[in-house]
Amino acid sequence: MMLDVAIRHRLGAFDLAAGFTAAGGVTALFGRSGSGKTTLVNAIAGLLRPDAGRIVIGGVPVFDGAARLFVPKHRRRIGYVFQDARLFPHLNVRQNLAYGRWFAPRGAGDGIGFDAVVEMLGIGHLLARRPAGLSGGETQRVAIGRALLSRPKLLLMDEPLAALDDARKAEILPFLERLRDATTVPVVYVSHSLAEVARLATRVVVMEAGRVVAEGTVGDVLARPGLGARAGRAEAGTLLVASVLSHDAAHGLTTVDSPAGRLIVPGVAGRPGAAVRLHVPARDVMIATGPAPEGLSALNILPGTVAEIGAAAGGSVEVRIACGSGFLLSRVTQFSASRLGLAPGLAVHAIVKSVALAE
Amino acid sequence: MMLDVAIRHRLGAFDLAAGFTAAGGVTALFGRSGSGKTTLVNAIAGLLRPDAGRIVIGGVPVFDGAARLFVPKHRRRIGYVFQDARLFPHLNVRQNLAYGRWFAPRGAGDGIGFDAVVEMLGIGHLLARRPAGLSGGETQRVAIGRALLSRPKLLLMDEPLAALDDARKAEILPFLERLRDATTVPVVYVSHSLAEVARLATRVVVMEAGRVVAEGTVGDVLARPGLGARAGRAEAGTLLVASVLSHDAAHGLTTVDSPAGRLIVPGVAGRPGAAVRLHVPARDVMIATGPAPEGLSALNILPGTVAEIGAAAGGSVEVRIACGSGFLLSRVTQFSASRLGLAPGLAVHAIVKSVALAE
Amino acid sequence: APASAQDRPVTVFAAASLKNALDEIGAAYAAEGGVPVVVSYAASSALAKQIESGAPADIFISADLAWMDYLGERNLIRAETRANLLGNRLVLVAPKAEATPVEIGPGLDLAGLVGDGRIAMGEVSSVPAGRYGKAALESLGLWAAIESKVAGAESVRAALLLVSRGEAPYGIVYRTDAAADPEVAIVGTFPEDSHPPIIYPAALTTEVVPAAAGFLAFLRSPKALPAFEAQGFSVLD
Amino acid sequence: MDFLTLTEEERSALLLSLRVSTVATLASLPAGILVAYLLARGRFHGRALLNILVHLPLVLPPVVTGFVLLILFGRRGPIGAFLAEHFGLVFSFRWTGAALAAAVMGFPLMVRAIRLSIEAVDRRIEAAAGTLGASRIAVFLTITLPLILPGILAGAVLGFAKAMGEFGATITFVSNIPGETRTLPAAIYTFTQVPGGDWNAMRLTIISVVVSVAALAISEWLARRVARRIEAG
Amino acid sequence: MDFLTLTEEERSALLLSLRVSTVATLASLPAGILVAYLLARGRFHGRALLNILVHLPLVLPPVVTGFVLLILFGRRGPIGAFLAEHFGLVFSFRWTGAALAAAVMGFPLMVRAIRLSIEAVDRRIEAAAGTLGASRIAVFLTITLPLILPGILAGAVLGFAKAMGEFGATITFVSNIPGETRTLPAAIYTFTQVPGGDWNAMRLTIISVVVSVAALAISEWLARRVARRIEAG
Ligand SMILES: Nc1ncnc2c1ncn2[C@@H]1O[C@H](COP(=O)(O)OP(=O)(O)OP(=O)(O)O)[C@@H](O)[C@H]1O
Ligand SMILES: Nc1ncnc2c1ncn2[C@@H]1O[C@H](COP(=O)(O)OP(=O)(O)OP(=O)(O)O)[C@@H](O)[C@H]1O
Ligand code: MOO
Ligand SMILES: [Mg+2]
Ligand SMILES: [Mg+2]
Repeated sequence: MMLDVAIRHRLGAFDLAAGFTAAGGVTALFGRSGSGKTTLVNAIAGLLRPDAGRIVIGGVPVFDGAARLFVPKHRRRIGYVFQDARLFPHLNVRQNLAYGRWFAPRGAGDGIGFDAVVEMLGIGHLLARRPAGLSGGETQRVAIGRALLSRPKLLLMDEPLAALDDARKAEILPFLERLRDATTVPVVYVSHSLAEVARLATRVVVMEAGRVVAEGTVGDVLARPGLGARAGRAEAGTLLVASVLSHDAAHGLTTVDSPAGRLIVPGVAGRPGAAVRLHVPARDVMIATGPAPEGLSALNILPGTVAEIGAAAGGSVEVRIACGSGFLLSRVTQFSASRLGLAPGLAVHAIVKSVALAE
Repeated sequence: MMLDVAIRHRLGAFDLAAGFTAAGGVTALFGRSGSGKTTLVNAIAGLLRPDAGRIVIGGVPVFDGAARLFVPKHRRRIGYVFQDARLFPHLNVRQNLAYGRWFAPRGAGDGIGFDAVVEMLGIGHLLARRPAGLSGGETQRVAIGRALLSRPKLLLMDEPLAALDDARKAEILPFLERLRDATTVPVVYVSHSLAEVARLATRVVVMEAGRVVAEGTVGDVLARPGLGARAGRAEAGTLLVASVLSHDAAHGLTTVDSPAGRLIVPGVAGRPGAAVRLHVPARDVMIATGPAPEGLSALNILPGTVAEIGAAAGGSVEVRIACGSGFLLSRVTQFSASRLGLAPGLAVHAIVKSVALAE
Repeated sequence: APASAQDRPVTVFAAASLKNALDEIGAAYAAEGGVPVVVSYAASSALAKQIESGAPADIFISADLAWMDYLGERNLIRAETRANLLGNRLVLVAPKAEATPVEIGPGLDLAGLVGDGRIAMGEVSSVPAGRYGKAALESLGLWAAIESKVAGAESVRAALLLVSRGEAPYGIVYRTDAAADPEVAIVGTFPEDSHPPIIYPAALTTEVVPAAAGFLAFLRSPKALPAFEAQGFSVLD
Repeated sequence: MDFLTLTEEERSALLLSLRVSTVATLASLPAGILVAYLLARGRFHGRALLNILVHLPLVLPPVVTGFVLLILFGRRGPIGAFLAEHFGLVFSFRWTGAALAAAVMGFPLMVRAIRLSIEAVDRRIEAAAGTLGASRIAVFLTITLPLILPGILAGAVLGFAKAMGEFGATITFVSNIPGETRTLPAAIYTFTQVPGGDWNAMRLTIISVVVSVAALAISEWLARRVARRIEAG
Repeated sequence: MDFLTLTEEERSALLLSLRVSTVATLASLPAGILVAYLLARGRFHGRALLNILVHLPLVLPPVVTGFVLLILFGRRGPIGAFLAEHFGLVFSFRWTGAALAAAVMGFPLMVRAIRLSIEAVDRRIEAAAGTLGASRIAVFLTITLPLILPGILAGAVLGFAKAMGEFGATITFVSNIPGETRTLPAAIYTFTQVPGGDWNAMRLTIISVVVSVAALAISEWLARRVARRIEAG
């Protein structure tokens, strides 16, 4: 399943000229408020007819400005979680959830199970209620369920978890991960949270004032210095695709093999051999010079060499440490960098608190 | 300015019986989706007439079930940032912002400056626009501005920053801090973000299924083991009120004196002697046994003794370390705890990455 | 400022069917130097009730005797000025294309002529023309056979329209109306004695401008005759 | 005469009026919804003309509307002749004609009420249904229609009330035939035209008002139910 | 006679109708808005009765409404006498009476349109205004009223159109006096009552339609402007 978007559209003074390509998986749309994320998603969904350009979903063009082609929204088979939930006020929660199923073509397969979604979202007790009485988070959860259950060929999620507490997020995110891995349904995911993006995204598209300013695999883009400012946050990091080695059920820990070396992380699901994605925020990586430090509560102390020291920004610098066959990004104060005499080629240890891998 | 709430209200199957007291400053309402935060805030605002109870704002009862007293919402002088922005669709942004001012009593003082708010929220270019065309984050920002500009005697903010990117949050939070410190307007602040809460709140009220399950100063509540699960996140931490000692402009660092000892943190505003609030997430504190570790990029290595080891949850434990006249909360894996032989009374070093204090 | 009673125009409340004639006569009266005349045309029932509730009418001309009697009983007209002004005749009409003259009398098979169609006439209990028509049919012994085929219209004009549009094969209307419609033909005239005389009475009301009597006299003078007769009315007295 | 005992004739007028008003309202409702939708949402040539046409019965004196109906839908009228020939649908001098007249007279009221409701529907909700696979017609049936129910009820009650009171166009178009086209208002009108008929006119008026008030009450009750369903959880 | 040249009498009927319809619409609008608000939002005793009263002119045959007006507002009627004595306001057989009749006949249409709009207003928006210090009346003036403008326009145009076409109640209440109460529809009616009047009736009908269509077009244009202001940024 491919998604190929390149459009141009004007809304008042706002000029959108953006595009990206995605081949399955989760594409994160990232960018500051007002940068055009919702507008772009609306165009993909067919809620808006762009002034020009092309949108191709799974090989099928659904919009082509030059050919005057515009497939109406109901034939695009899209599950859209709107930024403003848009539940149907006259239908109860159960009917809202089931709505998409009425219109899914017969042959669309069973899709995701109703009960599984309801349980995952924790909305079982709401099924008979109408949207008007739901809380903000409840509303958002129903909206997510409605989109998931419509057996879409493409999922568009516009800040779906913004109104949710972290515990609920922690329940929904693995579900989305499984969805990403188990199906071929591509997902376009708008979020302000780097943690969510890092965890879910295959590709990241960074927008700014209606333009795409960065695009690439999540590892690439997150590690790219300067994204911090753009994404509006000092939170770059390293994405590691690791494979499960063994579980330590007693301590709830899992040992994984990553390109940066062997790591001990809080228990993750997956049999030995299964692939897991780990995001190591740069600010959670400390650097130690000299011999491997001892007596530390940190479980992961990886030997490496300083590969590159980024430009200083706001009193801190990003340091790229080559570890094993991969690398780790560390963010330390400029003061520490000079105190420790960090320079490319210096042998160091990267210290990663294992709990930092939890997200 | 005091706020004193104790009410009971039924909505369908949901039963709210909650209350709290706040004396100025920011009171954070914290709790999972559907726990009753918005309902409680609505009652304070006068949008909902509770079945029973009492609400007193600044010494003036605005609701008293027994006395059948109910002051209508427009006489409560409240600035309410709704979870669903509720801008006036027929007014442009400037008129939305100015709306509250029309009705503020003449003698209400100048309040916060229009231009300052507009600039802080970055909505200067939107003033002539109508709400319909605004993006999610833009809408939310205008809603915040509208409430701030109404010269309220009490501010209610229901997840005001949820739809915003981190950079924008980073611009708004200091403003709210200044508001908290410079005025006597009490703020009730609903949020799912512990970072926001830790930074802004004076008191924290934790809700669960319509009940208040924890209430106290932010330092108390955040340090209380078990909050993590309740708040839906493993993110307890320590709140330190420190005073500025000196600035290192070259490296953008500030040295502060905290109850836990001297700390070096990223540059914060404030003359020497000024008070700053620092939140040290438990997961950002490592523990080292043995002599003080050397050659670490971490700037803050504080000597202390293990005071208490919490119950294990999800493979990790919270360790309370007495440092100086205060303490620090650290979260380490159970595995590490046993490996290092942590036990009350053990002398350790708490290692805090200075950048972890940034929030 | 309210006009003084002297120069106020004479206000006539008249049955709507008199419009053509009265407009012409009013103009003629004014041309002769008489005071201006304004006429309010409506259903006799409405006019009578309006006069009852204080309408500024000087002269009332009803389409039948009943509404004049109604005012008379309430002393709202000057009995001494009441007079029967005009008469009319009742005719049977048919659409021009299908019209063949018939002899109206007790032997007429009106129901057979109408067939499965309808005979259009004024509503038989409320519209004067309908009441006269019913009386005529009764006195000729035709009513029982035709009763179920009657389409009662809101006015003579509406009944006529039904015939001229071909909706009804026959209709009973005033001669005055039938004469003016090129789409219909008069196929017979009801004997004058088959129904109560068709009379348009006129009278002064109780509070009148002085000039009103003058116009009432003019209406009854030969000068008004041509206008009434042009419309097919017979002038009584 | 007992105030509450109806004569045979009055009973027949009442029943006829009920039938005429009910049929007029129900039969014109689908067309009313369609036209309201077209006027609220359509962008087509002739929209302005349609709008004018719909409003005409309001603007024209009822008698004129009756004439126009007679000319168009009469036995010899272009539409009337066509319908009679091909569908056996005859209006002239039938209660069906009275229903047609009542429907036409009430149409602008019905359409306007429904149109206002359609214009108040949040189109973002409809768009959401579209993304879930609902075609335009499915969106209309599953989202728009339920959401505009209060407007439809309001339109229906306006149409019904108008039908209960309509008489000018009806009597002109289909006359005043007892048992066939003499509706309550026609009967009332008849009584007002004869001296001494006031008493009877008043009785029938009260009956007519009672019926309409009942219809009004039902519609209000239904509308409240619908509104409650949407507002509360 | 030239089709477009009006006789003095026709001109006077046209101007009178314009005056009557405009005055009737504008004068009843505030009351219409108030009553619509009360019906949409009020919880008071007598609400049902008010609702019935408002709908009465729709249900009653116009002639009956005319008689009722005559009895109440006539020179000798209880309300008419009172108003004449204390405010010098005389309705009977004046153009003001025609305006009153037109206003009464159009009132149910106007109220229903406005009421539907009020019911569609998002009360959460109003509540937001309340928290910002706006009293109930201020909320109404600054939030509700602007938001229901389309409904007010719809109500006004319905009322105006009805006033342009109303004749049954008018002619019964204030008669058909040239220059004072002979409105266009009354003039049209008069022409339909005499032989040879059809041509004149048609001309006047067309004039009446043209005026109403103009009013309709203006209202639609205004409503679109209002809607655009709210919808687009
Ligand atoms: N009708 C319109 N007229 C003018 N500008 C518009 C219109 N609609 C949207 N815009 C502008 O387009 C820009 C992009 O909006 P969009 O909703 O795509 O932003 P976004 O990236 O989703 O932001 P957020 O994170 O705040 O939701 C915004 O600045 C918005 O104000
Ligand atoms: N009218 C109602 N009928 C029944 N239950 C209701 C009604 N209104 C609210 N509730 C329930 O009350 C609970 C509390 O709602 P509230 O909006 O206060 O939650 P909240 O803490 O603000 O949650 P969130 O973080 O998701 O916004 C929810 O479970 C909601 O479903
Ligand atoms: O339009 Mo009328 O005057 O209510 O029948
Ligand atoms: Mg957006
Ligand atoms: Mg809430």
